[in-house]
Amino acid sequence: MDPNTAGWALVVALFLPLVGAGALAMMPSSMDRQIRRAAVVITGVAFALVAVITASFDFSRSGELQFTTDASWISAIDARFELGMDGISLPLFFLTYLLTFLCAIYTTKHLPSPGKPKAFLALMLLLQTGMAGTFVAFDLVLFFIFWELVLVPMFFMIGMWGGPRRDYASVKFFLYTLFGSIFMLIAFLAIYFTAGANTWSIQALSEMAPFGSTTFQTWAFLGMFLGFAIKVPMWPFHTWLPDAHTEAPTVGSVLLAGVLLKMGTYGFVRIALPILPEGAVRFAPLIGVLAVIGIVYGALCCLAQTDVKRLIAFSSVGHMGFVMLGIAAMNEAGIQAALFGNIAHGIITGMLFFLAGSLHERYHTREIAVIGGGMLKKIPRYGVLLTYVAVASLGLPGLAGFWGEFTAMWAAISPGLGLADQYAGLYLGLVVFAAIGTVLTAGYFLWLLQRVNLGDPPERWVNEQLDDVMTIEWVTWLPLLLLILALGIFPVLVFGVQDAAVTNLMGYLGG
Amino acid sequence: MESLLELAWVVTLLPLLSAAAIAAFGKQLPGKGSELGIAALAITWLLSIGIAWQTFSAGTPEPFERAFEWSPLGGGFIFELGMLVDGLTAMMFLLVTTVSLMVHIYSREYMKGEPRFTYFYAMLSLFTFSMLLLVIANNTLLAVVGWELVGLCSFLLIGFYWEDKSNQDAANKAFLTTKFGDVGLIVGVIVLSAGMFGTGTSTPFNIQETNAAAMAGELSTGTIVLGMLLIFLGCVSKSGQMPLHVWLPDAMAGPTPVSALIHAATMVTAGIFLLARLFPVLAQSATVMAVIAIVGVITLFFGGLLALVQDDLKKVLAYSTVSQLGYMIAAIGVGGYTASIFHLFTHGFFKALLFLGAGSLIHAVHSNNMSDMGGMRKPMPHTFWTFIIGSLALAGFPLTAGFFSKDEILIAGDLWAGQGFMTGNLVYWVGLAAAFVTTFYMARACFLVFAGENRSHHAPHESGPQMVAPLMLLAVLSIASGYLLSPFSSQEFNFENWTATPFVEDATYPFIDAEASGGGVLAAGGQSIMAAADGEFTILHGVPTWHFDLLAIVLVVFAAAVFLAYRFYGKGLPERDPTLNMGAATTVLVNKYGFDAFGYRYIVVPVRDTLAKWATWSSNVVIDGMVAGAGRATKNAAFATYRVLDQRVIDGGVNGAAFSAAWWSDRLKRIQSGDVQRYAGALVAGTIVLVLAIAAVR
Amino acid sequence: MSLIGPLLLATFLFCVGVYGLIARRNAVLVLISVELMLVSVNINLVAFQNLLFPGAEAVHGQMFALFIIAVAAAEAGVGLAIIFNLFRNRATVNVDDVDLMRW
Amino acid sequence: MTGYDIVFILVALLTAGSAVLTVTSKNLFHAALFLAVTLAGIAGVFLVLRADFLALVQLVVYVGSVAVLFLFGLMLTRAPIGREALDGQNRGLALVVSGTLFVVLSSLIVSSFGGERAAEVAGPGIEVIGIAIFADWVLPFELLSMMLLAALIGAILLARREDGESGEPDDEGRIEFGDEPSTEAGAHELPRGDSQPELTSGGDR
Repeated sequence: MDPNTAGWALVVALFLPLVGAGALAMMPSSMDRQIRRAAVVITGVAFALVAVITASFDFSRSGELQFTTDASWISAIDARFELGMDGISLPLFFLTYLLTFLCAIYTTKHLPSPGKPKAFLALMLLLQTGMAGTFVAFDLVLFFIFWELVLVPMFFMIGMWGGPRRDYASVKFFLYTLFGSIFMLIAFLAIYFTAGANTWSIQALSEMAPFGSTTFQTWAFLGMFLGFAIKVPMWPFHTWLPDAHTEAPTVGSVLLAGVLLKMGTYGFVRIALPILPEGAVRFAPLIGVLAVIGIVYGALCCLAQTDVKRLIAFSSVGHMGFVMLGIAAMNEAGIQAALFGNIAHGIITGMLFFLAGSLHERYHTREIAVIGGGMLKKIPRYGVLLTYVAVASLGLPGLAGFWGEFTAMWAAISPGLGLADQYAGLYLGLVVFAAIGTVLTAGYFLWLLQRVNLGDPPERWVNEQLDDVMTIEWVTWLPLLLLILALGIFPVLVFGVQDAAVTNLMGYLGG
Repeated sequence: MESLLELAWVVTLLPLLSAAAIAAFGKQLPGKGSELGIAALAITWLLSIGIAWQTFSAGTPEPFERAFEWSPLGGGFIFELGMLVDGLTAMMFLLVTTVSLMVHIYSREYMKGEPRFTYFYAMLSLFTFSMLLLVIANNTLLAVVGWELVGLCSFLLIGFYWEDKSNQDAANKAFLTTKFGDVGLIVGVIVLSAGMFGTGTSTPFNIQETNAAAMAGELSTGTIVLGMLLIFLGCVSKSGQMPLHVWLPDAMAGPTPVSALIHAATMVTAGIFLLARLFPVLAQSATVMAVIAIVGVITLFFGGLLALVQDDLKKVLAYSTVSQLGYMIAAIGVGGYTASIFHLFTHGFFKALLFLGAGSLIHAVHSNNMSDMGGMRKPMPHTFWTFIIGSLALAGFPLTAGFFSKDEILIAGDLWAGQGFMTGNLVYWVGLAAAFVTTFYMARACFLVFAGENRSHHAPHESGPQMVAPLMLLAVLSIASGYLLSPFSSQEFNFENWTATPFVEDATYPFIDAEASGGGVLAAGGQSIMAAADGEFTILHGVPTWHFDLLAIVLVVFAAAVFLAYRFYGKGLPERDPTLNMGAATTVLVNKYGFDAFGYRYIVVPVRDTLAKWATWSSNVVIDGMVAGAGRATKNAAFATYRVLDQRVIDGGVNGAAFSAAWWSDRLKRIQSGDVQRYAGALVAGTIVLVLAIAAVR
Repeated sequence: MSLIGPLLLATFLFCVGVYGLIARRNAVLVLISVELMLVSVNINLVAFQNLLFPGAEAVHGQMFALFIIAVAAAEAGVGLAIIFNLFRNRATVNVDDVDLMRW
Repeated sequence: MTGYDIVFILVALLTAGSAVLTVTSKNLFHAALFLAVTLAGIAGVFLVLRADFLALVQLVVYVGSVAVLFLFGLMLTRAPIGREALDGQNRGLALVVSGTLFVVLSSLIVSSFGGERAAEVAGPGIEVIGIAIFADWVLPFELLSMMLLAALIGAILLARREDGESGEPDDEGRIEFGDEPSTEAGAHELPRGDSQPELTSGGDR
């Protein structure tokens, strides 16, 4: 497949799940098994296609857009159907298809009440198109459509298959993120009219940047900041996340943590920074401060949690703080770190949510005190997996979590674009507090492991029949477990792919 | 023989492979995986000996560096995977693989029948790999990777018996305390590498480049002071320095071989190793060196005092480790590069010996407490003599390895004092005082364990050959290793030439004023003070000569301490060994009793019962309390943050927005009364307003 | 004659219509009030016809008034029909009883 | 002040007075009759303003048919009598709004047309109006007739009794008025099984 001409491959991969969702909707509800299998086949084919795309991606030119499509779309408002993929998009795109595929496999055996696999899987496929499209759309209008497309299926996933407080959580998730994206849309419009080039193309606008007055840049960036920061989520916009995660079904949590949150940071890197470089530089110290508050604060909140899933949700706040710290550094290493952290967090936290879901299915509770320890005795393989992923999440070198965190701190010590002259002391403080955040992170994970894994199981579970890791779970989890190790040992798998693209991006920022 | 150095990576990698192999199919093997670990370690040990010999025989070996790009980090910077093999690396290789191999062999018998035997071996191998990775790293980032991995292995092995809550707590405490120090290490490494950006290098973490840049004055003072102090914070926690030593005694919750390998010989020395690696950098700043020296001095003295009041044999050894690590740190702080790592080298052997000996005793009596032992000399003769040799070496008895290495440190302090630095005097005199303490508590331990009657409830018997053989080998090394740098060793091939890298040799102290100090040159370890040819202050080296004044003092200190210990803890002897007791009772007790009583009342009691207890108290209550208090406070802060700030304020704000919208709409909806006439009234009223507005405008 | 007289009369009638529209409960009376407002407009139209095209050929004002009369008649018919229907269904013609369109 | 003015003032006073009585009368029947008087007064105003044809139309259409229509309407709906029953609670609002409106409008009119005088010549004759209707205004006029037809049919359709209807008012009312629209949260609850998620909901079925 020639990456210069095979734009159709990307289009097919992108809309295959959408078509699949339609096909699933056509099947009669009574064909329960067939529906589940069909979803596996659809996501599997899509994943295979993406694997082929990845294989034929020209890594020597990863800074340039490949597999491009640029067709006229809504000519009245100059919106074009512009798709493409570079080194920044590729890992996220790949991750989306992998996670959805695994989720489809997982759903063949596990589906929370009230069942209805047809609706659930169709929504998941719809979600997939939305998520994947966000990462390859290079037209602001198209981007916005994919961005909003994601909300609806996730709203229903949480609202129908969620936990006891699902109504509250789903509405909160929907309204909060929608609230942010309105400001983002206003910023897009302001950019369109200020640039005055009758184009929504991200590439074209990036090349034109910087345009408009400093005031314009500041306000436009503020609008985007609200949209993206809520999605990330950055402190103090994070409160929808624990509720959504806690109530969402396992698959929803996995996709939410694995892909959805990444859309926010991707938006920052792809749109906000290159198009509004001056605004970005003005906001960078604020982003850095909020990010580090998020790191420390997320860790503190984790220490206070009694619910495993909620704990993992709050850990996301801290981890995404590291990602945002990388962005706040405004240099190549920082962007690299942010994007690596994105991927690593997607895999690790996605895996943690799988584990939390399975925990709930075994113990029928997620309260740490009720589980009471002894999991290493009761279900040893599961305990080992939990330890492994928790250790990866706390940023142990050799596993995926380390590179994003360390590189983010390393990048933040010498921020780019003139920030180092003005804010050297501030950034040093940020690095120190971020590093202290890693200790707190280690603290809550170890405490979790101690309370859940170690010791003897309490009496109520001693005679209970609890299954250790099942075949379907091995199948679903093994790719993620291997990826955690592989990315830890070979960070070049992501860093190398992104390198040229990030250099390219920094060119727009003038750094 | 360039080829052997090329193979240095095999030394590091082989334990990793064996760890993976043990984890994968160790359970199916007859030896449950232990044979895999031992075989792999034996190969790496032989390789290490080869590498050590090659570098040793080269005099001062040129560093051998091989690196390749592993990953770009953005901004044109590169993370290298590389190895730096010089005398220091080779020395650490030799130490780590030797102790590790001994522990592997020893554990076959010691850990027999444990349910997680295979897991234990996998972890031992993994730990060995991590430690060797730290040692071989050619850049600080790779060293950080190794550093964190040894921390994880330490955590997993301390918590090996995870059924007990106290062991879990100990493991968590160890990991978190060292992790706290790692904040310093990581930020320090970052600060140093940021300082390297100015040099235009693409590999800012490279150790050799960092050293070169520091010596060339390309790093700013701020970078050096901040970076090295932060890195030193990492060393403080990892190497058990005050006040972050608190985890180390608790870490004795792990199996004894683990204590021997990790908490005596290897991991805890990682901090000293790292400081030695970056010695040319820290030598640029008087502040950094002074801080290091003072922390070392405090630790070596107060850490030693703590050992006086322990009943748990392993804790005695643990506190002695703290104290000995203090010596090494202090030596670095007074420019005693060679002295420090020489003590690291010898201490690794004799402390591993002591721990394994303690393990042998514990294995026999099923208790860690010395009050449950006594009279072990006869049933366990091999354990006895090896343990005594270890104790002598630790106490610095002349002609043992500990004697040579510890004297190097004292002399380094003396020389530093000669340059007008207070810290030199401190190291010298406090070091001597602590030598007394060391001797006293080791003698006490020996008497309590081996003399007197058997107080245990078991019939003790000597351990099997797999445990005794490592003891014997380590006993030999506990004496022999000292002769690598002694008045007997070769002027050309000795420990100092071996481990002094070219950077260390060329390193200068820019803060020493040439005029004021009279043109003297500091020796890194040996006491040969030579005039500098060009007035530069270069770290030189040479073989030590006899210092009979110091020897005399050391001997007196030793004798006094042993004698005192004997007076108090050898009391059970008369029934078992009447002649010795008689002589002592008649000649010493009668003549010197008043002095003894005085010494007991005014020296020993205050020191042992008050000062040491105070130190224990301060460690257990104040510092540990601070650690625990910090933990509690953090936890409380966490709950407060979550419940009040997060759930009420921030989430309250979010929900408040929604609720206020609902509240307002509830009020506003009443306008929609369904009363058409009111609508009509409103319509007309609105029209009036419009009319008036238009009229007003016109 | 002064033009101000008819104009003020029209205004007065219109305001009386408004009053009735808002104040009366009976739907038929409300409809009557609407009629009052409509015819008051007619006075205006005729008065301005007189002012703008005195005795002329153009008859715009009267034409409009004529149309309004026709529309008003239609409106009265349909309105009353609706009121009958309402009365049959709800047994009341009070407009404040018919508030289904409230919150 | 001319004779026209005097006639106008008399007619206007009559009209205004009966208009006020129309909207304030306690008796429905009286209200409708006062409406007829008002409408007739307006026809008089038209005459004063020299719009003879319009005055006639006003009399024929309004007084002759619309007022009678209202009288029938009142009788058919059996409306009660008395102020409390006839006036709603919005009387105060009505008074304020209409009063303000009158003050505002009349002050504007006086300031704008205070000095204008109407022509005291004969208005357009009936033949002029006839020609105008069937020449210039023929299309709107036809549309108007269409509209009247539609209104006629619509009124019949609305007012006629449907099959099965008794013709008597349904006292209970077809629509339960007074009830709030049903918006309880419970209405949106999804049917759910037990709250425990099923482990293997697909494979074993």
